[in-house]
Amino acid sequence: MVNPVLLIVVPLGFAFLIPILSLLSKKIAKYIPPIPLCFNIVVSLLLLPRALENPVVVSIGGWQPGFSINLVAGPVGILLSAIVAFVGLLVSIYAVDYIREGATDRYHMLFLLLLTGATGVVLTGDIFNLFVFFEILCISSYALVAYAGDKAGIESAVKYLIQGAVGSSLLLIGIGLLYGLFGTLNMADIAKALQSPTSLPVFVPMALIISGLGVEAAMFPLNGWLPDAHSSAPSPVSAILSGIAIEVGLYAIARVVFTIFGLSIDSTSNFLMFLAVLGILTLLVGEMCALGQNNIKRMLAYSSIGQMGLILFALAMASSYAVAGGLFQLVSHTLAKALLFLTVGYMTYRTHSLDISALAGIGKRMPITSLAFTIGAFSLIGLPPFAGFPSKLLIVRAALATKECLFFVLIGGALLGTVIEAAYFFRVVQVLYFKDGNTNIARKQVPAVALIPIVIFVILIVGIGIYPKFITGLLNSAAAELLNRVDYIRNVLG
Amino acid sequence: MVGRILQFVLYPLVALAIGVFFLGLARKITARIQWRYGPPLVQPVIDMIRFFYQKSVSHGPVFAVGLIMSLAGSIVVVLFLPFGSICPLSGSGGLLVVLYVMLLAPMGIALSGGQGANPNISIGISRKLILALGYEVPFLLVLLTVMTHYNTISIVQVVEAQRDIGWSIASLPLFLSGVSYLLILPAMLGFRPFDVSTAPQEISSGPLVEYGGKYLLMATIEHALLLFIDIALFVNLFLGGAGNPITFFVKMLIVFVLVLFIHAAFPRLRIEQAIRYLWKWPTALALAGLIIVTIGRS
Amino acid sequence: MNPQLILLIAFGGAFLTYIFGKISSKLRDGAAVAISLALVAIFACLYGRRLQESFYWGFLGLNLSFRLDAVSWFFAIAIVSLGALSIIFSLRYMRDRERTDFYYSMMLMVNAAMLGIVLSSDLISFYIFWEMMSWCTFLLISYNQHRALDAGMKYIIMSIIGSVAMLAGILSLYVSFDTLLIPQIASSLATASPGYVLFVLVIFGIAFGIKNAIMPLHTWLPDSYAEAPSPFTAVLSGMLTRMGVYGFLLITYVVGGMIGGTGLGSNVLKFNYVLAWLGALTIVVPTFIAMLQNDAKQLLAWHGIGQGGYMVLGIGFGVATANSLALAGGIFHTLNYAICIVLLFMSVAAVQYRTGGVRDLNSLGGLVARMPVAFVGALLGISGLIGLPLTNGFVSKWMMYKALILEGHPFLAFAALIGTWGTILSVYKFLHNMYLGQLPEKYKHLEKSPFSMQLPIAVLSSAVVLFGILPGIPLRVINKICTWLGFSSLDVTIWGFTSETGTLNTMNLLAAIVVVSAVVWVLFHRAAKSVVVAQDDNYAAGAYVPKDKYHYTAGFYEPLFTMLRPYLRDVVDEFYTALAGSVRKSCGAVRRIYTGDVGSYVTYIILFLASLILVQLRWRPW
Amino acid sequence: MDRNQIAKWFKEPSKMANKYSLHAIYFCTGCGIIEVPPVITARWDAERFGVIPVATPRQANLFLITGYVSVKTLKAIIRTYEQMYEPKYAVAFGSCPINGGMYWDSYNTIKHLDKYIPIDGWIAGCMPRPEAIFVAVTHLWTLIDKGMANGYERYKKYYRAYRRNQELALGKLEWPPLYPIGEHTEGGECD
Amino acid sequence: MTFLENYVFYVGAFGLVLIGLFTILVKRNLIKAIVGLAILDTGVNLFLISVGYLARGTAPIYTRAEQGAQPMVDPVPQALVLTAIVIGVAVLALALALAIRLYRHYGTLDLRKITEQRW
Repeated sequence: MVNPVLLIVVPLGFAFLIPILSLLSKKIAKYIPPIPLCFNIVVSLLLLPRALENPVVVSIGGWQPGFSINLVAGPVGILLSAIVAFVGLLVSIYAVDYIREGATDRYHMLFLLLLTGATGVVLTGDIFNLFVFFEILCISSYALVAYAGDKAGIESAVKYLIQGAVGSSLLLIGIGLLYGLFGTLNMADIAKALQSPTSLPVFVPMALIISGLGVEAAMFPLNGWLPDAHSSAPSPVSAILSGIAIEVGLYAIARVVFTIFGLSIDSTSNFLMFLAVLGILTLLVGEMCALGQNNIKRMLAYSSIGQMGLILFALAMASSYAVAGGLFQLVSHTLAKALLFLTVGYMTYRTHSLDISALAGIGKRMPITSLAFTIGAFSLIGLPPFAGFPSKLLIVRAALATKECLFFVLIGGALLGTVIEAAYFFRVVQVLYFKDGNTNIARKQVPAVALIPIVIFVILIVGIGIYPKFITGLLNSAAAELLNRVDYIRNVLG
Repeated sequence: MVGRILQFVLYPLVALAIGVFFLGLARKITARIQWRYGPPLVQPVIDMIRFFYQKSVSHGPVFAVGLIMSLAGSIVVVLFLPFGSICPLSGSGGLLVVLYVMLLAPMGIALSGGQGANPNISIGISRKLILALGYEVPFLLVLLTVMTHYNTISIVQVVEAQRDIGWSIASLPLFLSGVSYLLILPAMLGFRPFDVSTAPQEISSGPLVEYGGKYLLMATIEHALLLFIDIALFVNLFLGGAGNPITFFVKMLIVFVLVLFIHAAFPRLRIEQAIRYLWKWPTALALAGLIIVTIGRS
Repeated sequence: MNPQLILLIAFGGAFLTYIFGKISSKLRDGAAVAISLALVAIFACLYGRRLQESFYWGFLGLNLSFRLDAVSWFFAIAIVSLGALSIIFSLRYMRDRERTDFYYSMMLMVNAAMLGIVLSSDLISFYIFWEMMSWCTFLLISYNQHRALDAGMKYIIMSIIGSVAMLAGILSLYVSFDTLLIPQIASSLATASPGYVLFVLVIFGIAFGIKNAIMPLHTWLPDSYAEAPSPFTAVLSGMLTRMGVYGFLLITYVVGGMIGGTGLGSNVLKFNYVLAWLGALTIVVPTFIAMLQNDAKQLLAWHGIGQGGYMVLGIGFGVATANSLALAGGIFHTLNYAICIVLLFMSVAAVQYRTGGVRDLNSLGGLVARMPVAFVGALLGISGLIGLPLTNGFVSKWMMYKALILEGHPFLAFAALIGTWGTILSVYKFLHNMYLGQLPEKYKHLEKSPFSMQLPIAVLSSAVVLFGILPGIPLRVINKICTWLGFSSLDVTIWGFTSETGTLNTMNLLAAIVVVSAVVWVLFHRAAKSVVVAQDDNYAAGAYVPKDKYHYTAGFYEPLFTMLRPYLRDVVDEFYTALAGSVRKSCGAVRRIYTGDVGSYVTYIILFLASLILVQLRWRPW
Repeated sequence: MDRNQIAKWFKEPSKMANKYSLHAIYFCTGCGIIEVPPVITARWDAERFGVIPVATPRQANLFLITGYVSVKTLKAIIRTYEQMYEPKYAVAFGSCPINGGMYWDSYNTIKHLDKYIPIDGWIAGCMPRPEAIFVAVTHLWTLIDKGMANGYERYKKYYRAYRRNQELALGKLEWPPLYPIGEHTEGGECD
Repeated sequence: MTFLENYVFYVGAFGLVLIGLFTILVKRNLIKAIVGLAILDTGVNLFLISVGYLARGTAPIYTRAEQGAQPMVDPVPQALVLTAIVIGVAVLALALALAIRLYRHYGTLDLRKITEQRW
């Protein structure tokens, strides 16, 4: 009998095991993170059939739901925790070779903590618990961003920290207000008690929570930290931050908006429309900022902002197609962006520069890595036959299916964003393959241990792109779960 | 059948005779206008005989092939044009085919000249093609006007239509086109003031620099046929064609003499001036004609 | 032989070629040629067959389906044969270049993607293959590095703009009619509102217009053609760009129900008239701009745009007036143009190969003596482009002109005819500056082009003449396409047309030209003999022209240019460049949001919160 | 035209045509050129005799050398003469080409044009009147009739010598010999 | 007065929050900004406590059964605040640690000058 609690407890335990074990041997630390993550994948997959039928609800401490902290492992939760574990696993394998300097044991501990936090956020059914896991995620990511200890990393970490702290304070105020209103912290309970999100007292906590989570989810005006943090962190950390952390933030927003406040497109459309506008704004700003970038990691970071905007837009449409498309986009973005950061990690390591122009000619020196980068970039742009294409297709279709003028305009903006995105990614691809660059760089592949995750990502991107049915079933039920508030309440509260 | 074959054989010869006659006439009349006695009318024939027997040099196979293509193209065009009642190939594509087969002549000369690799040829061909572009604009407009007006692409039908309603040049919309055609006729024939592409004093007769002997013979024949073609086309389209070759010849003669007067009286224009002229008055007239016809049709 | 299998062969072949390339280059070359020839053989065998395959492949609940009918066969056979010829041509051209594995696999991939486009029977697979074609093309265009990079960027940006428009159009159709099968959409659109039909037409018109480089959307083309590797340029210009024409045919088919029915949908007609006029514009302006070019490939590229205008004109006009002659002319011209332009690009490539990549018209010349086969190819190619009689281009242009004149649109006809003159001027410059004129000293001992280059040139040259003399061969297939599109069929004979308003008989023409040429040749032969002298033995006022000091052909049409140059700027391109510049600038401005100062970031957070609450208070929806 | 003429036309069309279609090329080599415009324009109208000026030696069969010949011009004259097609006739105009005339002791003019290219007729005088040109033309006709206007044959026959003279006057010539020279031997100066 | 009596904690809490935000926004010095964060945290914590506060309530401990008549304050916010304080401390500690490192790199703590990472 597998229990969702294991998904959180095991990585947490291993995380704290790392410093202890590293007392024995410095080298052992880097081999530890894959173990709990493998375990998590297995557990998630075992939970999946059950979760698809009915969300697995676990109450901690034996209290009945409503009073205890509970975990809700529905399709969304399992899907995301599986992705977190999977991407985490691949990145940790990559990090075995990549992270060599500094206090490596602490890096691996923080890494596991971050993933624990992310898993906790996606699985929890309690809003304060969500906050706690969120803080675990955030604090470990502050530390990880500063891990390299260089000027840029420290500066970004400080800024990230200040903004994150402000954001989490807002989140906490919002949670406090909700508690004050409803006297409970269980999301299902709050949802049950909250009949309409229309009154100001309900709206204010929602605004506070959305702003608080929005800082982590990289919504448009709240994402000042993101380009700095993602570009100055070590590449595996960037991969995790771009691939997991912000997606988790977005998931939290979706959970709060759909489940707790029960916003839906028909009754309370305007706020969701506002979010949709915000999403497209985020998309456009992100893509536009990325266009002129010379720093490749910063460019990727801005591109993450853009993709987050697109996902937010998809989620804000709140139809099952749209949410499924958004989740699909989330998955494809996670895969592609993690892949991009991982490949870029070794490329920049080889060129000793983050400039795009310094990457000239890398296509000849590191062919497989460059190919992987190209595929990741194509997938992000949404070119067939890669994973980004079906997700974009779903989102556009959903937007057109709304038959609302506003969404037509917005999807036009999204498509414009795609064009800009194509512009900068194709430029990088050109630089990689078709520019003669520094010939001093030896023709050398990345080490095999780092190549494994890259190749797996590529296979997944192409596989999902060619055969999207692979995950669409899961995504559809996840979307259904995310949107269906009544079922959620019934499942949790019995 | 025999008559048809005879038409095929004799008609180009007749056309050639008329063309050569026109060449001689041109020299004679020009001389008379310039108060000279002028050469005998058969002088072009004498020249051509000399060309036939004189040796020549060649610059390569394309030098000859281009000329053959050019001359063959001209002869084929002749076959497509009704000459009075004679018309061997009228039913095969009509004016559009004529228009395109007419391209063979300048293209052939240009190809052949290109092989000559002479600076004067390059300049000459460049001017010739530019001038062609210059007069093609009004020329195409004129042809389109006629085709749209009579709603056919067959020259024979245009001629027949005129038999009922009188000459095209006498009817209103086509009057403008006819005038336009007359205005560009010197340019099409390479007569002054539009002979800048073969200016002897300036670029040593341009594309013809390297031609001598049989090459020059063919170029001369081609020019003679060009005289026939362009004027015959005008007569067919605007002067109602003719029932018999004699009348047709007379009409052609009148038109030719008209052009000749311009030829003898005007100095040469620079190529830009020529283009500017051609794209101003003849084009305006032709355009006006086409607009009127289009409006009238719809 | 079902369509999936063909596509599997095509795509699998591309991958296999890449893998073989890692083993041995000989094996790779052999594989590439074998695969492309196999595809030709397959399609040759499939003549006249109709296939329809549909299978669920798990693509978001959409059926992917494939078909083979007259139109797809027509385009497919052109794609595979031109592709095979280009691959054969590449064998020598690409031999000593780097990254040849990539090149061959991408060539095959592009061909496969184009096959996918013409074989797909629903819009989603159409779109998938369309996009694959786009990015493969991008990679191939960028192959030559340096200036090719900008060209590639220009191409891909415009291409992506087109394809996102198309994606929106496709999905809107899907949302409206819940199907993406082309025949079903065709039947559904018949009942749609006219405004919606117009929307569909315009949005697909943009997508296909960009690919087909219709006038205001053409700017990607010249640079891409010029900078891509020459054998690929042949494919790019011959078939890939003409996927736009296929797209227009598809639109025609999709909205064809409206024409066949009682009321001619007025929006469709308006759209097609606009299309025809845009086609006319596309003929005239680029053809004249082509004259200004001094780069052989740029010159041909501008012709690529111009000739695309003929196709659009033919199809647009044919649809607008339900005139199958114009329509068939447009389709036929697609094939003719493809043959001619591939021939021309190959001939340029042969010269490039021997001269070490020179394609500047002002530094070549006289190559006819060194490379006769390439010259004949170029000559027939330009004859076809001009439309000289007895070449294929003549027949298709004749069809369009006749339709235009008899339907009473002389101005469109005028645009097309004057385009022919622009074509003559510029292609003559091309031919003259490259093959005629003086031969520079350094090319005195140039070798002939290798056999693997001569073969495709010879094949295509004979195709130019064959289709010019016997236009009935392709027109029979095109007739089927016309009937498939719901148009009346033409009275096609093997030699041309028979109809009351004007017939075309190429046999007469052929006979006349052959006989007359023979007579002229005899006359020529009977005259006094001529001596072949060296090229530099020519008259320049008695002076001896020193070798290689002068190049006569530089600035060939200078007098005309001084007149026309102010009017022949590529205004559209300038506009786009300015637009791109301002977009880049505004992007730079947007980036300033991220000031790097924590204070402002925190301000953003607080302002965001405030605005959220403000939205709630002011914009009270609930 | 009498019957005799017509018979001649049928007998020797090439010779007759050559006779009556003299297309002249001339250079403005010296002062003699001043006499040519009156000849071809309304006053004397040479076209009556089929003599018309043409612009290129390829079309011409008559070469008028009008006036003194400087060394530099000689080069152009030789080149032009060699570019004319056979049969071709050269007529020197004025006394300078004959013997140097008033430039007999100039360092820069050649004295005997006949040493460099074969001349079929000489028109003496300084200047000769335009009528003299007609006389020359009629004389040329006679010579053609008699087959004596055979300078081009002479040129071919003694080409080696001509070439040597030319090279003595002009130095090495840029263009290859018109006719095969064979191995170079001493002597052989003509006339 | 009853308003102030009933809501004094809220007013105080939000006052602290605003002071904290103001400090972060306005102060250039990183240390001061961190102090602002601390104040913000305190305010939020105070707010959470006051959500569960009852005037004259007793500690929510059931062992004192005899006081059952008296209402107890809500225990949950107190638990929350404990967690929040721990988190706040962690964040502050991290922030200060980072501030030290930052000073080593830049030689200043002026946030307006530490803008190397931008656009």
